[in-house]
Amino acid sequence: METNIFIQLLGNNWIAYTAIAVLPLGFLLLYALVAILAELKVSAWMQDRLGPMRTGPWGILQPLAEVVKLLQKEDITPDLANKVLYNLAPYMMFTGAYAAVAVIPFSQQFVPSNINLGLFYIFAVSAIATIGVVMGGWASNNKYSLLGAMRSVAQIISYEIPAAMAILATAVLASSLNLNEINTVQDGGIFNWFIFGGPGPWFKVFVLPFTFGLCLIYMIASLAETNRTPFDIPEGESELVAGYHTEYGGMKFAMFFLGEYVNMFIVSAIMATIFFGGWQSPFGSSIMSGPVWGLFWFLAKVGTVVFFQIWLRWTLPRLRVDQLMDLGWKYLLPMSFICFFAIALWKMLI
Amino acid sequence: MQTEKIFDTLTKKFGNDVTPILEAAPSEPFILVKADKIYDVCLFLRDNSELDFDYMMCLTGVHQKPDLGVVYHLYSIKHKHKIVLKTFVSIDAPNVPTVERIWRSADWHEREAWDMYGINFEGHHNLIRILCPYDWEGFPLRKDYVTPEEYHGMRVPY
Amino acid sequence: MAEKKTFEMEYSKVDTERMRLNVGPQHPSTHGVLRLEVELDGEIVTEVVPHMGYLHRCFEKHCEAMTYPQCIPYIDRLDYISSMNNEWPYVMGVEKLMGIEVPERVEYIRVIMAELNRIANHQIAVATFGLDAGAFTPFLYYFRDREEILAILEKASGGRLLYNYFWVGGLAADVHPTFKQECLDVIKHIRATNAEVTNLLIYNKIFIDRTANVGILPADVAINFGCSGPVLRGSGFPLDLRRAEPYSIYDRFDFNVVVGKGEVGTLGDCWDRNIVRMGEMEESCKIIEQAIAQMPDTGDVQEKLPKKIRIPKSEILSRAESPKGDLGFYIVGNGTDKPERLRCRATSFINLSVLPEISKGYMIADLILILGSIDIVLGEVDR
Amino acid sequence: MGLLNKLDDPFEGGGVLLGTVEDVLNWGRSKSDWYLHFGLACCAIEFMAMNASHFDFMRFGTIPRTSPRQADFIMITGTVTLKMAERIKILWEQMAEPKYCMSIGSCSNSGGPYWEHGYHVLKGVDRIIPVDVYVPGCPPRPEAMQEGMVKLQKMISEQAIFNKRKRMAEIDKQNEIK
Repeated sequence: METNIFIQLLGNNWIAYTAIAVLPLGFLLLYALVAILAELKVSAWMQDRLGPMRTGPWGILQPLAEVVKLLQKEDITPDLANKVLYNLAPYMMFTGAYAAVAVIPFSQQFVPSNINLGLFYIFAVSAIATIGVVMGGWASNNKYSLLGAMRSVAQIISYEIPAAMAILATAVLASSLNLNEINTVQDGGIFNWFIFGGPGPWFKVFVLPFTFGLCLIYMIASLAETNRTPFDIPEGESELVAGYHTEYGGMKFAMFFLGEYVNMFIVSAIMATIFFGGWQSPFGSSIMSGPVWGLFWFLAKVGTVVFFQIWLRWTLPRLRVDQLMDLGWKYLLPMSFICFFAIALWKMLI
Repeated sequence: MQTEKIFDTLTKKFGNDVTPILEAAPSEPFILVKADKIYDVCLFLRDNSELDFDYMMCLTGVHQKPDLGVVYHLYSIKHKHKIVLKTFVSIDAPNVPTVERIWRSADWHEREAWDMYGINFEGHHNLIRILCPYDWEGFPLRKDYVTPEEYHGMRVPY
Repeated sequence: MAEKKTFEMEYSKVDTERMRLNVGPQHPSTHGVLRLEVELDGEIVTEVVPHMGYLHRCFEKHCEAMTYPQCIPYIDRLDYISSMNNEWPYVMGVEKLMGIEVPERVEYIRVIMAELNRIANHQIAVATFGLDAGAFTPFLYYFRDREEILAILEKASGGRLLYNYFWVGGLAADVHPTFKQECLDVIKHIRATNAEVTNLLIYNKIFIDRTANVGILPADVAINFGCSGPVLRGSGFPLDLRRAEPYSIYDRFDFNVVVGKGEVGTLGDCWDRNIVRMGEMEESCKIIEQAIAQMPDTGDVQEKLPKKIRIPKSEILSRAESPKGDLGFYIVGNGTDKPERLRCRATSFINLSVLPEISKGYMIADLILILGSIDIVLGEVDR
Repeated sequence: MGLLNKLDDPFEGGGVLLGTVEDVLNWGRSKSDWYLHFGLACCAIEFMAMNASHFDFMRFGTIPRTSPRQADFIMITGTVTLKMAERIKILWEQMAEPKYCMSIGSCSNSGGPYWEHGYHVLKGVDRIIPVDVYVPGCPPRPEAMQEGMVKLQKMISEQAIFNKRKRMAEIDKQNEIK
């Protein structure tokens, strides 16, 4: 079945493909603006403040002002930096994040690229962002940047494994790596989502703790992968000034910033897709479902997860680098193995 | 222990090297020590079990014309008594033995006294400037100090 | 066994380089303009060399050129977070040298002001310590409450931060009529926020993991380094000048000397130093309550003084317990109206000297926390 | 301002369109000011208080940045000593154009109470870097700092981008006549 509305409408030609490529880009830029505003406003409300108030009504134009400002900033390349890598790194980071959008099912009628190896593809391309971080940190020729980049790589690689286990478990439940397929399987209301064990008979309650645990593990791992508090040690302000992007300013810094927020979107989208039914309506396939409702549900779920990430950021202290590794390797990894094993067993039994 | 008694113990031990000066209140009584004996006196004060001065409150450099001096304020946490030692050296050869090995807190105090008065603490492991820049000239708290006109191309006076 | 040995030998051949990192003077968590030269082996700190003097404002030189009352504003600017507590030992020393007694009402107001200021100081200390650990929100909670304390101090003295309120022989001005009630109100808020922060931050698992067993300072080392205040009491040694040598009217109040107990880690770690500050806020609240109950409603706030304050040829080391610890002023008079020598026994300066000793072998993230737990103010370190 | 300086002459005459573009660019710069997270002395504490909930500096669209590369303006909050002055100059040079400077407090304006005997105090930060806004006070109240911020935003929003030299020449002319 063709799942892409543009190909249905415009036919299988280059106009359709351009639209498919550009639309998510536009959406991501818009999303980044909203997310930045949300970050500013949510943090402010949590801290008894108002947040930006003077740029447009209630400061809603604030992100726009930031963009206009960043466009005008001088383009600095430090004298001792490795010029090629230094200039390439921010775009690398954004490219990695943007490429991952290709397989995200926004709605049942809009999956930019409905490939069968969707989950696998996401893991492959999201690693590109890591390379961008290392390139930036190393090429800046700054000790803080280097430390931040090293920490970031160690962290992302360590947490990739529990995250992958969590995702694979859902692939086992859905018997597919295609993200749209995974979504389709979770049809039929909130209790058929994979966080509640997916569709199945009543005795799926036995598998429920494991799917729930996997969701938690993925949540934690995704925080670490996007360098959010409590795992923001690569850019921990109090230690490493600004971490790997210490030497970046102006538009290049904006690209890093954008890359980070898009990464947040990607992990939240994956989470929404594989655990919370993606574009599926929580009331089953008959009530409030359809392509537009699907988009709404998907974005609502992603928004909730992003909000949760922002919430955590302004609540928790930061971990130390060795404690972070401890958590990743000694707790999350064994637990994800156990959960994965239990789910595989369950899938074999029914 | 009473201040007089501490002074007695010290005079018995060190004889002419120390001179107790009991001033009328409110000024605190102090004991004048010859500069080259200050290490021995301090070590005795710390290690004698009856005196037991384990806490150095303050080490101050002073410039009372014409001499430079060092004032030691010591305190015993166990016995709750205190004592003030003073030593004076000539401004031409301001050499005082370090007490850094007796109380670690003396380390930075002595560096500060060197920085501000140019008192040379013999035997200090790292006697460099602490507050002023490392290439600063002159000793600011001496009474005859003249503010420099310029430092690294920046005008200093208002 | 043999295999393992060869591996170790191979590993030891790996050439690793130590990195010298410059932390500061512009760094978000050096609490000002301290510069730390850190030698790193990977993430492990092998050596710390503090360089200070980036805020050396020639305090002692100024005081030699100022009359005794003129010195007080400069003293405010030493430890600019707890100005009231700074003024106190100086004013007390000058009063002792002049041989004057201040009225009882003045003593009570001084105690209340100093304790309020102590709370404000500890709030900043705990808040910035949380900030160093990455927790941003408690910082703002404390600053919100601090504004209320500052409002009281401002009403009395006219300044939000630097007060010039304790004068020789009394106070700059009498307190406002609603002073007592406002103090009692603010204490309620302080206690509520403290309870909230205790839940949100102090017993947070991540926070305990970060701060317990980090930067352990044994009591004997602390004494040898001359440490005082929460740094020394965090190591379990109950030296508090308010109790050890009661000055002013502190012998009239019932309060505890809070010491670290090694509750969640080793005695004398960062968490202990921090919890001492939390405990002292509560004790200060108690002292304020008692002082308000005992304080006479009317009375003079300024003793009769000669027109020019002169101090005879005499000297004193006047000490008081500031929030950072044992703060002393060595005042030497020479018969004129200007001091011959005024030396500040700066608590932060002495407490900071212990940093290289206790931060070796920890990670760079811990170094920042250890520095935060010592609670230095650069104005006092560099003077 | 890098690229924009090259636009100086081709757009001679300006006109409505360029005026509007200039307004938008100025609006962006004035409403989004990231400051360098940097404190020197007493004023830094009031500065912290201003950042906190009660005064909420972020209302003006400011965000603290810890790296000078990302900062738009620097606030010199406190006494500048000779030892620190060289570092401040380096920080200023590391910041990307367009950049602004606010001098907070008497000490950084003129040396403040340390003007007379301060052998180690720089009497005014404007001896080493250009200052846009001076805020007096020792320390200034948070409201005063916010007033300084408003002044800075006003200054930025009236800046000339296009035909800069021409306009500056006009201003010079006017001053000459006076």
